[in-house]
Amino acid sequence: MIKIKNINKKFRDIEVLKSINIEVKEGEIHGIVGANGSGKTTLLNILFGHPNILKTGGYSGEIFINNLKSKISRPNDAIRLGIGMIHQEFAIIPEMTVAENIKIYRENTFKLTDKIFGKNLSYIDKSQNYIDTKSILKTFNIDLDPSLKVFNLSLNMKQFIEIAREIDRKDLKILLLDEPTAILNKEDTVSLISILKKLSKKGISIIYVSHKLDEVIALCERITVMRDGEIIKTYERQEFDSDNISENMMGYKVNKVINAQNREFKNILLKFNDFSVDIPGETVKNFNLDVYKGEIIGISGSYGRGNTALSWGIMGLHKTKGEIILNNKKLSNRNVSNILLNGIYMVPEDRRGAGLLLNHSVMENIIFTSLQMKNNFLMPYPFKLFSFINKQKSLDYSKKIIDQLNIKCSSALQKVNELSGGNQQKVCLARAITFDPEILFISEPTRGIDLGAKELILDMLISINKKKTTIIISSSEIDELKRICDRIIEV
Amino acid sequence: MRFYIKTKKIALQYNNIVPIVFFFLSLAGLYFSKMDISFVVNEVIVRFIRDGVMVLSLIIPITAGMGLNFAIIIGAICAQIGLLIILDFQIGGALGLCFAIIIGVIFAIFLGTLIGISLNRATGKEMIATIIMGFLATGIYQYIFLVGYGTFLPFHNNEIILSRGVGIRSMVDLSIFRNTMDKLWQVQIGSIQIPFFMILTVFAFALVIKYITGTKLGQEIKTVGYNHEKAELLGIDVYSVRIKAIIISTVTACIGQIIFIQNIGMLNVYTAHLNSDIFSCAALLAGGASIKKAKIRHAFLGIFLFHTLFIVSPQAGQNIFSNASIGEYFRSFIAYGAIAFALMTR
Amino acid sequence: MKKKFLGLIVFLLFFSFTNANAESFKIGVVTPPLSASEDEFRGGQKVSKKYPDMIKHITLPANFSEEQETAISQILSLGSEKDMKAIIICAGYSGILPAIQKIKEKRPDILVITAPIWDDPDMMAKYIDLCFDTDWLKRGETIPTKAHKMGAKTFIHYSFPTHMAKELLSKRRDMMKKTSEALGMKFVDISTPDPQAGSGRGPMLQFLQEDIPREISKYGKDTSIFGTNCPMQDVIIAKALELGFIVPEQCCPTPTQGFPAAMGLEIKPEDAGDFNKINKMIENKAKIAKVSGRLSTWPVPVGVFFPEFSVEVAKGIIDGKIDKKDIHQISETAKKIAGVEVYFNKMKPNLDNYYLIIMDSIYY
Amino acid sequence: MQDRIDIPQIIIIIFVLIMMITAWFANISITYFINDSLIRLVMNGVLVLSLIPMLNAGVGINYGLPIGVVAGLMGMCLAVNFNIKEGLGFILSFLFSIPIAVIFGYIYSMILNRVKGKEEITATFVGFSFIYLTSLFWSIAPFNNPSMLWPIGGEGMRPTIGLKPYFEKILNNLWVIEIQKIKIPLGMLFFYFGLCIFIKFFFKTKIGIASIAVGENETFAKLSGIDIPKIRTLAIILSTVIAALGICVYSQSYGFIELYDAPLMVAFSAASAILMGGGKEGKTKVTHAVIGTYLFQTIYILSAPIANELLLPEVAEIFRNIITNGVILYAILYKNQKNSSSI
Repeated sequence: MIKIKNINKKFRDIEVLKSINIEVKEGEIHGIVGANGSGKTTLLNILFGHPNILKTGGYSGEIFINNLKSKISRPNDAIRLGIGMIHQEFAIIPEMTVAENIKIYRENTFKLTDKIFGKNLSYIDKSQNYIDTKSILKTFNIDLDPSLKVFNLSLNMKQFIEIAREIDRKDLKILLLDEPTAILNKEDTVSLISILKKLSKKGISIIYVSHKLDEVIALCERITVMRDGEIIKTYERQEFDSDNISENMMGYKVNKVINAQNREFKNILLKFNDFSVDIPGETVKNFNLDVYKGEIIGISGSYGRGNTALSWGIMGLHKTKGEIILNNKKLSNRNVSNILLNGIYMVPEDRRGAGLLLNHSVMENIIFTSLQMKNNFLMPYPFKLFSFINKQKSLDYSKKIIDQLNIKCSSALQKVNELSGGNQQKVCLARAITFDPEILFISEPTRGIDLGAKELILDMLISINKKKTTIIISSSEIDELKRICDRIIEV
Repeated sequence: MRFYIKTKKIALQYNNIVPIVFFFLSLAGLYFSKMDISFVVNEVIVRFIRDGVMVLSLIIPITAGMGLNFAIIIGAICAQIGLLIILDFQIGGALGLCFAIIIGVIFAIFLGTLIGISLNRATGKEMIATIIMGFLATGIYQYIFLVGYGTFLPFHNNEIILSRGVGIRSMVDLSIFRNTMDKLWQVQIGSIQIPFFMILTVFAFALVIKYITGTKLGQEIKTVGYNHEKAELLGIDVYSVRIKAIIISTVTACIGQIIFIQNIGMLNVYTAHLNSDIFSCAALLAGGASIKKAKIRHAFLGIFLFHTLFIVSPQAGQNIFSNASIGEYFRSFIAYGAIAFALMTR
Repeated sequence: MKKKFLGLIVFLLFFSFTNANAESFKIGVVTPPLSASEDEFRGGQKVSKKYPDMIKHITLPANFSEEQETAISQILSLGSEKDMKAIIICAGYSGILPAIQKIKEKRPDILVITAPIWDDPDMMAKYIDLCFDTDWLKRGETIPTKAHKMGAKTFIHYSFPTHMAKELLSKRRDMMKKTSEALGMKFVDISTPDPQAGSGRGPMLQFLQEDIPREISKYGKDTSIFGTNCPMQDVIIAKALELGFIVPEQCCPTPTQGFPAAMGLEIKPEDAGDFNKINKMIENKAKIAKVSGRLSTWPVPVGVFFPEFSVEVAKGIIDGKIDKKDIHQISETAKKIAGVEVYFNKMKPNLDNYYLIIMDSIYY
Repeated sequence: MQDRIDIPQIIIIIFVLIMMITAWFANISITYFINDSLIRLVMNGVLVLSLIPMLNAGVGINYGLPIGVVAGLMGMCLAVNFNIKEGLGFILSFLFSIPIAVIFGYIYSMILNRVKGKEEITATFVGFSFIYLTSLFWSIAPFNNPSMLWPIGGEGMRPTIGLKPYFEKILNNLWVIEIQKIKIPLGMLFFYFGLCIFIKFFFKTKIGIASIAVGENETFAKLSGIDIPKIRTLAIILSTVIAALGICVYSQSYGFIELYDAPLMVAFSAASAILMGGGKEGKTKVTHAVIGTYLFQTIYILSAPIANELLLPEVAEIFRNIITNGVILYAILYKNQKNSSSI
């Protein structure tokens, strides 16, 4: 039914998919498992023609649908080929009704206006849509008024609407699911699985992406394991073995940095009491944690689970509830400058979007926060606000730290935009080091960085920690956390 | 449940602030201007006919999430091109009007496509882009008719050409169309004249817009308007939907301008289209629309409120401040201010 | 029966008598707003002070050409008043005819006098009872002649494309060219950046500031400069004070256009509107700048003159004292109001209700 | 990436070159051209410079330029009203307009900080409506110097106020050196380049660096503890103040104060000038403004005489219109395209 041949995909200089070959037969449920960042979602996005794929330079390789070579560059192409996708972050328009969402792009129209104006300008038959929606929801055993607006509904109801929309399609041949059970409870998961099984009996091929291994084993006929953008192995049903598969998923790497000491800490530096952060698509609720002075804490969890929300929350950039106690004092005034002056610093996960001034030099990036918050690197004039940079001092310092961290750049005045991902991350860290915080929050420090650089970054974190900085790392790479953290907390 | 109802009520009031303000301003203006009410009513009806379709043309781009389409001025230009060509060939009456509409619409489809394609590169900045496009188009249009006719474009009607033989006169008479539509089915009730045919025409356009929003295309436009990224994931060809929205808007504006001009009876060749965008936008917003949401009732209510204010404000200004210019400036301030205010509120 | 009949007659007589006595009619005066043209606006104000109960003075939008609709409804609003007997429009805009047509449709009894509006003359004569205007074409003759008398050897005409798209203005230009050449003056036609092309009047005025010295150095001081657009006059007159060339007349001849700004006239509130004093001031300033005899205009602004004059004419016609076909009666009235001789010409020989005027000039 | 020269700049430079060659053949005096272009550069240049702070702080092009301009007009009217002449009058109009501009700028910034993402369109309409609001003010303003009031009515402001008795060309005529008929207005140039240096240095100070960072990447700046609204407010106030000074410089050179709706379209030519010079959000340099102003004004200086010489005034108008608006449109369309490709 669908055959993927030699798919390669690069994001900037990082290869995220390396010669992927998968074949899915008619009516087959094919599972794809792998850790976060292994390229599962990217693969689905390619199959569905997600606009970001084209914007980031497209992919190479071939896709065959029904033995026909097919070009999928937009979702519209995929839909015409009979491919449907259930997105992890719902493609649902909350301002529209349930019926409108489910029947979107396939609305029933009046026959008469069809004839006069053609399908596109034909008037929509709302009552027919209502009836259709009602009946499709019945197959899920859901009794819901299809004229309700979707934003009033619960999260798992939205998930079912997303699924219902695809299942309602009469031309559906291939269904792609991206972590469809992430927000479903047990019962709902069971009912979803039974629906998928029914679909496969109708001859619809299903590609099911998840990191929940047991689910995949229960549902799928074949399982492909991905790691770091490569296919490790494809298992037939009779070969399923959860231990083997999970070992394949994790894999092992060479030259690992390990924080060997078994350290003990006494002084509580930072306390989270019932701390909640509300970021759309990323929430933490009632989080409690004591952070001891000098330790490295890992916060693990996958995307959407709030592991990065914590650091955004503490910086006061999103709505929070609960309290933070720093050095036995309640941290009440939470604007960013106050947090920074209290010695808390954050390196965000989105390096290019939030962590760097891409059009500025390495030097300017390194000294920026210290300059602004601590008036370091300024000429000794009385009006600090209108004082100039002490260029010599900044340059000397930057050169020193560039050497120290081994940042590969032509000079301290080279634009950051021209550096590689790993070196950009080092610049981010250099700024953190220059700021010399007491507590460092860092999110996904190794995302999108090649292997060698990963180890360097981890190594660097350990050495920062040795200089008495407490570090809290949020990462979905549990393996890395295990190696450098004193404690790991799952959210 | 109670909470839900309460929030809805507040939202309702908030949306209505602008029309309420306009209502009271108009009322105060009406009082101070000491104008004859039946005159004001007559005038508002005339304004409703003249400007109604133009205001309606703004609705679809707003629904598509592109904000106020100031490029309707280009639609107006198309209408004027159509009329001028017909005048040049001197085809009068209903037939001429039909031809003018056909020519105008052809231009509008073509230019609308161009605008749409350009706006696809200006996602998020459509409004400022359409304003600049309006400026650009005005300049080109003015000079084509100022220089083109008589040099590289042949003319057939000496009456509309300047005596120097090059360029259209700045003012041309539309006597050949006069009263082809306006006086149809006119009914007099007391001192109020109601031209039913024209009112029905405006309503017909409202129905067309309403119909379009109810079609498959309309559903796509709405989806794109809510969230164009998700719309793309749902298989909707976002770019072509946006282009279609702009074409519909430009064509509607073109027809709106033809109605406007034939009702006035004379064509100010180089300036008649100017400000049609600003006043239409202001009228729509006065009716309670926002740059994200606009409905036909907003357009209709807005025309009544905004134009009542426009009709009474000069004299109100004169009577209050004994200086007519004040009412004049106040009026312009209201027109631009309404748009600025709408942009400021979410 | 007889008694009753008598009573009826007495009653009727009484009624008609009181009616005639207390007949209060109104005259509407339409002018541009203050910011667009002070002269007409003040003329309107002046006459409404003269007859406070009779005159209703309203203004048109400032940027008329873009707000034709508002202008039309403003004029129509006058027609909606029952005791309105005459409407006088002193605007100098084109595109007002549709409003007049609509008024005449509803109220054929209303007397309409325009002084001036610039629509198609034949059409105007058809709908409007009396049309007055300054004699545009004739000024194409009089201005160069005047300039020649003042000693000009070259005549420069500044305008721009959208103005030249106006029939009257471009015809006047041609006339000026013809007259200049007939008088042996060199005629120079210069086009400035167009203020109606979107970037406003700034570029036009900057160009004038740069170009006038250039032209004067080329053609010498004995050059006469005429600009077709009101804002130009400030710069032209200011430059004339500096460079000493000749300004025979502004586009709208009046002491209050260009002179006050260019000369920085300090007109005290009590002197405002006193043209004798204003003319004296201009004369003095001209003397100081050593340009005596090189500047000229009409002593009374036509803009101020027209509203008052037209109201008097309208009043005369309504009262039955003036026959609207009798040009002598009309020109008498004009002389009384202007204080100088006013010459009336027919626009076209076959039109008996379209007159063009020329006034005597004052030389500073 | 290097700052490349974009397509519009290439077209405009070619256009200007062709005009210069034509001017040569049409015998248009070079001395006049140089004299005028220097004066025009400063006359309009300050208004163009005023766009830089907002553009660099990520607020976009200041289409609300009339707001600053009105502040400057008010300052000048005050100076004229108190009958203060010559240099002192000019300096006082600066001093009067600055506090007015600060207040206007502050209010203006409150509006623009509310409408993030659509600052430019909002600014356009805030500017337009402000012009009419101030027109209301002018027609009843309680000024009493008769040389500013309507000559007939004697109350309310004239639309144009002659500066001849006050400070006309006070800056233009300061320290003028004449070298072979070429007049170099040193005072004017000193003032202009002094302002250029001030702006250049402003962006080298701590707060200037912060504002550029806000313009380039708001999240980054936020994470470094920078108070974004404060920086934007400061940039808007600074833009407004420079715009106020800009209209003072313009008016003394032009010789008249123009009130009412005269400043309505002032923002668009300033915007085309800066975009013509290669200005971009978050990285506009002073040199962009200077080059842009010079190119833009050169088009005006040359095109009108050439058009007259060749008898093609209408064609010159079309070209100018296409260039002025085309550059802005290109900047809007091109910038967005670039943004989307970097996701």
